[in-house]
Amino acid sequence: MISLLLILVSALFFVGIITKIKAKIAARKMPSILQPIYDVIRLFKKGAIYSSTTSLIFKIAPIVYFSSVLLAVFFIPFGGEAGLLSFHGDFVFFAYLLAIGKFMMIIAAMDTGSGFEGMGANREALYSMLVEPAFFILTASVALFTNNISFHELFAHFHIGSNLSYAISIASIYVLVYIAMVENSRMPVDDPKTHLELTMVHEVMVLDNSGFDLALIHIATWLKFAIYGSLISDFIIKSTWNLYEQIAVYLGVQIAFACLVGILEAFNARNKMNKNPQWIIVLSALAVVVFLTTLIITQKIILN
Amino acid sequence: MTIIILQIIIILTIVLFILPKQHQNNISLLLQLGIIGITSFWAIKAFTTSNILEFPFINLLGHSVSIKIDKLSAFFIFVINLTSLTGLIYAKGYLKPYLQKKNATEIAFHYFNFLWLHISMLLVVMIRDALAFLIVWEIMSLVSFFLVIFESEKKETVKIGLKYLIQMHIGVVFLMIAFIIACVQTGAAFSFDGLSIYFASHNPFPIFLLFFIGFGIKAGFIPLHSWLPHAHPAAPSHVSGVMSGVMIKMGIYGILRVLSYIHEDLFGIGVFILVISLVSGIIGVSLAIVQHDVKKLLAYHSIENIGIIGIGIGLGVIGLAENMPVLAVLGFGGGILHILNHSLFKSLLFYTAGSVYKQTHTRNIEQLGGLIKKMPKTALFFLLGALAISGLPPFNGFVSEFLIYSGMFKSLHAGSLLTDIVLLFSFSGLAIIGGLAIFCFTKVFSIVFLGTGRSDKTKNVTEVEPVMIIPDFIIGFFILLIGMGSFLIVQPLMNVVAIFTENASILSEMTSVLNKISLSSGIFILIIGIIWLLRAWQQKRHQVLENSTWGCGYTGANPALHQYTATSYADNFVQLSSKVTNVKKEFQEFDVDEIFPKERSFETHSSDVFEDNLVTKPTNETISFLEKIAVFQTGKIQDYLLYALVFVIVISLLTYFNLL
Amino acid sequence: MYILFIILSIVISLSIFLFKKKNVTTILSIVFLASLVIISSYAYLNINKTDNIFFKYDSLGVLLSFVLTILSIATFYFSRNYLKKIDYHSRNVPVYYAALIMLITALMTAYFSNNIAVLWVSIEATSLFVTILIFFERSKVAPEASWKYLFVSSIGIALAFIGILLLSIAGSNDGVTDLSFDTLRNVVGNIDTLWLKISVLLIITGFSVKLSVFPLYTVAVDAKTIAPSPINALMSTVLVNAGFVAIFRTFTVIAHTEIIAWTQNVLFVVGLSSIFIVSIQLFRVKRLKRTFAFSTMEHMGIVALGLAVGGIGYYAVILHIVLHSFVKAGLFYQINRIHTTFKSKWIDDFSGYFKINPLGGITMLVGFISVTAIPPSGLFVSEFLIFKALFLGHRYLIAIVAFILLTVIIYILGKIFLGILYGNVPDKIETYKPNYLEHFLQLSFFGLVIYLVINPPAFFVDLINNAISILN
Amino acid sequence: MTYLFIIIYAISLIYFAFEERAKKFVWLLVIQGLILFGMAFFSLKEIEFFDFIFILTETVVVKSIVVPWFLNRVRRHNGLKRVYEPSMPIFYSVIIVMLGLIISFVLSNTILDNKLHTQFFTVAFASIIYGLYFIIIHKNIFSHVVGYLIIENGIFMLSLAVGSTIPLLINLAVLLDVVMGILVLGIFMNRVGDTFQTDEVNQLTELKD
Repeated sequence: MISLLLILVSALFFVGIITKIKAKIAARKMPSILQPIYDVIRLFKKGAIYSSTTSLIFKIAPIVYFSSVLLAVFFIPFGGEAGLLSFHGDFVFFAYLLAIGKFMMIIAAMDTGSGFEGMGANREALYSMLVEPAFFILTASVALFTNNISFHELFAHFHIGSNLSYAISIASIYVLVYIAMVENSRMPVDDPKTHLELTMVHEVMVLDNSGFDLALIHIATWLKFAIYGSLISDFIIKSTWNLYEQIAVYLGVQIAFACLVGILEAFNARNKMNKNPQWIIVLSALAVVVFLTTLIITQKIILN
Repeated sequence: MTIIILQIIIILTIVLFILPKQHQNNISLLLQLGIIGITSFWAIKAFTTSNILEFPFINLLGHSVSIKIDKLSAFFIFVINLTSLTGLIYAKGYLKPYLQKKNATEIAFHYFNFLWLHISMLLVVMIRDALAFLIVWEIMSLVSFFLVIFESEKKETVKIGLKYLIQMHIGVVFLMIAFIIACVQTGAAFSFDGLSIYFASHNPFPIFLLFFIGFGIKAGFIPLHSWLPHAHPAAPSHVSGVMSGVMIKMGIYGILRVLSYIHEDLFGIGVFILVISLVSGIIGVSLAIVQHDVKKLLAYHSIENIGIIGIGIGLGVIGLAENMPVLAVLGFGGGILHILNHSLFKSLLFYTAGSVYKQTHTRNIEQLGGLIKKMPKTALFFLLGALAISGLPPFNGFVSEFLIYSGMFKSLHAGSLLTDIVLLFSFSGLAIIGGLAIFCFTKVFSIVFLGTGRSDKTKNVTEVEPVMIIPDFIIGFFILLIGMGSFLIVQPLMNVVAIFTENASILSEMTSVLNKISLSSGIFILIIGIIWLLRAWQQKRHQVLENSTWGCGYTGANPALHQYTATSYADNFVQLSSKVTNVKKEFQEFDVDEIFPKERSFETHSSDVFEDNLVTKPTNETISFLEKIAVFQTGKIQDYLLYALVFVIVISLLTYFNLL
Repeated sequence: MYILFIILSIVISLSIFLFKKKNVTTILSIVFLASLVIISSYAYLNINKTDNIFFKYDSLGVLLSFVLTILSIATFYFSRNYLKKIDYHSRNVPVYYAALIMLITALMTAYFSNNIAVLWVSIEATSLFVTILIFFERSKVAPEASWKYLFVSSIGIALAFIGILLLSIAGSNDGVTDLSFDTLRNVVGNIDTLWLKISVLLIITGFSVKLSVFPLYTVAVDAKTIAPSPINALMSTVLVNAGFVAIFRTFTVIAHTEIIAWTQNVLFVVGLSSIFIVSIQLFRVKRLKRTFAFSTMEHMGIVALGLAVGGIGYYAVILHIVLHSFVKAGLFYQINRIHTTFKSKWIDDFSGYFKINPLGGITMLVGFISVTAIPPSGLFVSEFLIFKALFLGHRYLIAIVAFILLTVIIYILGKIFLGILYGNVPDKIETYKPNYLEHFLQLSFFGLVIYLVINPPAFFVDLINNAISILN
Repeated sequence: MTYLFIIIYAISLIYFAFEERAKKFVWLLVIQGLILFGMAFFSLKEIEFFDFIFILTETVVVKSIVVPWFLNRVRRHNGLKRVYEPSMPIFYSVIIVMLGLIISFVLSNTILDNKLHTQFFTVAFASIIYGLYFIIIHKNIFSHVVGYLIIENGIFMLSLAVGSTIPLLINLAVLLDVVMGILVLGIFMNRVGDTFQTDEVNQLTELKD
């Protein structure tokens, strides 16, 4: 329950913080941290325009997308405490849940019959396909380490015993940050601020969404960020700490993550489109490295 | 008693030939229902009772061949019956246009073969005696061959059919050799049960390899798959549905059946199966992505799903070998469940694709588009199938893949280094397969059903008649049932898995998890519903407009012109996978001085590397060689007598040098 | 008793030849068929009895005589349909019937002969009468075919005769001059093996012309290409069986000498090379009948393999011979229908038969399945047994090679059959009103083949077992 | 005495290799028939009347009167004077027949079987093998028949070699062989001649698909 609240809260401000950081680095006048929220509220107040080409798919897709992300939130544990929904292998469900959201968004984009959205759609499809193994390998290495296969138990037992776990944490966090970047289609895979449709991924997919649907999509983006943020924080928080410490650390991590994203976006340049796949596959490679380290730590690979 | 009824029904299939065209479907449906009734009754009995059902069926060479139904057979009986039934219902609508073209005998022959495909598949899973098994196995191949060449007016179809028949024959030869060697060396009874004696005393791998090749050709494991992508498109859709849905699973059945007799040194076998399956899965789906023919695409997906099933089984075997019960149980469980699941959504996909073909007369997706408005039911069912085959919750595909996943993750910690590495590859492979499947089905669904039509073929298309939708409803129901109520299938699944490992009870521990999954799915749908209502409420209070798609401000031309095509959608993947899919692009470069470009055509052709190098080239070369050396019938008496003289002399020489 | 039969049939055929009256022919042929039935059933009743030292009603003979009787009746029926179109006198149909009757008699004699010389004489006679029948259609190539057949088979027979002479050296040992198989069996032991080998080699080479296997298969194939279909139906079944009887009996004679291993190897060579030649020659085939002639050769090659490997191979071989007879006969009867439908003999002219004559199409399909030994065809079982025997005898390589070649053969046959059955109907082909009795006969032959393996009647199994009991 | 015949027979074989005129072939056949009679007559001890008559007809009547006469008819009917060149130069044929003779003489020397008249084997084998060879090298139907007859003669000698007591059946067989061969082959040669207007076997190669 706590995790749900925390995620929702941090989600509200996440994008705000990012923009703020970026503006600061670019030495621009910074918008209010609540600006994203205002935008969404404004969208909720608006009607909608649907393309005459579109069909039912286009109408239902944003809802499915949003719901999938929202439901995904339920799985995220917080410190020692399990998420609302928690069972063995829930992260598989988690991953596939996000996948179905993506699936719907992709076909919705194709539903508009617009060339631009087609581009966005197939890029999105390819990238999320490529990033999937990284996520699984990462979780697998943790599972291998803790001999548990649900988010909650994974992190609950993660730091018990040796501090070697931090070796894994750091590597995992590094990978996870980039996975988050890909999943939320930020730099260096995609530049949300670009104005050229030909180079967009996520933004171009939602060109035809408006009003309520667009708002949902925005919120979903925040939630996703928050989800990955809290996953990262779970890598750090020890379940043995008391609640306040945990919350403090959690929020700290979320803010730090947001800043990090902001900084990365400010200083990185977007990859060339056809460079993206190899860049993403690197993540899987890194994840494999994590897996191997875990093998060493669990002394399946014995070195001397 | 029941057996006699079955025999009578089997004989009654002849009646089809004397019926007029219109009634044949109904009558065969009647016969089929009879078969289904009896066999399902047996299957249920087999499931409820602990021991194996056994009763004499026919005589062969004097000695009687009996039917044996254990839980594995029972499971397959259910799968076969369900899909065959839907197939026949679908056929009623699908074959309507052919009724004028073809004479009564041809139609009757088709239904006859369809029934016999059903019967032979049932017998395949019920008969243990090797000779009888080989016979029904070959009958299955034969009738399916006749079903494939239904549209025999096309020369191409017949050629494909022949290729199919030959490959099936090669398969049966492998099986025969395997059986003979196994039973000759031990002198055991010439049946599956005889194998156990052999495997107890010999290294199982060589014989298993023979069996695997024999059955793998049917199942369509890469590189034994080359018949599959051709036969399925050539066949009428209800046939492709049944063939891809259940017939190729007979190969899996065979492998499972053989495995159930092997108990020593399984690790190598497990890894072997796993590797082949991973290759099949990834290559299969990669090749699927680059196809333009929707049925060919689906055929390659069958290869992919066979791969997934194989991954499950392979992991199960490894689990047995390494004695990791969790891996064993969940691997087998997932694999076997996926057999059922694939039979469901693959037949659904083939039926819906068939409906599209029937209405548009093209299988080339580049010519389709926007059909969801014209045939909404078909479109939605295709979407359902697509979501299910991509293994997305809350549909059935997810459940089986989930079982396999959790099996792998559960055993990571316990496993040895080698096992862990194997597992690493397996789940990353599975993840990639899943992702690619999503990629592929987003492509095919949106190109066929979404956007706007890409050619005149999509104009004045209408929804198919209800009888062709009924099967979709039946299958859809089961897809959702397994997807949402996955806990229901645990018990039966446990019974089947118990054949391979004694601690199948581990599956029952999964029940709680599956409950949670169903719960989560429920919540998911609930949320969707709520938000839908919210939006409805919100949109009631604001105006909702309709306008053309945003075209960067340009609204002149029809959006279909700059709409994404299947080729362009697949392009960025093709760049990655060029090694496997080797897609050839045919187009003409722009000239330097060409200021106003003329109309241009752009085509891509993909070819199957394995098929080209392992099947097509070698066979063609052999055949041409044989043709070259066919010079014995010279027509000259002298030569004819010369043969005799040469023969005598050669034999004498051989004798003289004691070579004979 | 048997002598009576011979005399009777000679009388019948002569009188048909002389009277040249249609109804006479009909009546006499019926009489002849009746006598056939009588003689074969008589043979079955006092089985294993000898009849005036030259003849013996042993199991193999009886079995094959049944086949012969059934096929003769069918052949007479189909000959009637075949000759309908031909004016009775112009084409001297009586010669046809006379020769046919003599051929059948000669064959029957060959089956029952208990004396290698008699066997040889009767087989000689068959080639004489067959030649007349081959020549019957008088097409441009008819003389060529019949000439070649007669000439080469005479040479072959001559070679076989040399072989028999060398055997008779054994026969003439300690004064006994009769060449009955039983005597030979007893005395064969004390011949110099070199002589024995030479004689066996010559006999196999010589009779290969009748069994239509390598080396002297060529003319048999040509002849079957030219002969009228009903005659084909006999030539590639019962006539081939006569060749089989000849080789089988010789085989039994030497079965218990030390050269048996050598003989088996020779038979392996014969069998494999036959199958190989078929698998390559079929690519060149342009006439439909030729296809089947080659397919006969293929099956005989398999038979040679089975005979060579022994064990359950023996049983399988005789089963195969019987089943093959029915399948091939059925097919050849059907071919006649195809020829008349398309008014051509060339494979390229045939297509869309399924549309023209659905029932015939089904018959062709079933025939295809049966002849290529795809289950449920009975031939599958016999071939399977032969291959099992090969594996039991550890002849793995031979088995594998044979498998590969058979697959090639099935591929080609499949191509040909499907080409005939499917595809577009050529122009100016009127759809044909099927003669149900014909198709029923053919289908019942194929059905019989399936039935004989699914549930073989006891006497059938006993006959086969008795026939091979002498070998093991 | 028999040896004389054998030698003559061998020589006749060599002449077969040497000659190229159809007429000569016929004459050689006549000679061979007579030789055979001589052989049979002198080799058979305690010869009964029936056997005598039989052998007389078989050799003299059939082999050296009926058959040659018949062949001559055919020869004229087909207007056949000079046998077309064999595919093997005569020079080699002669050498080969020589070699054949040597081999079969040596071979028959190796046979140690007291109840066989091995002296017949010498030429019998030679003539059978040579007959085959003769057929194989000639393109001409007429020469094929001749070759066939040479083989037949060889076989006859073999049956003599089998021993004093020839099984009657063998005689029958030989007779049937000869009669069958000549009559039917002759008939067909006429027919073939009509149909093809030539007697080159190479014309008889329609059937080779």
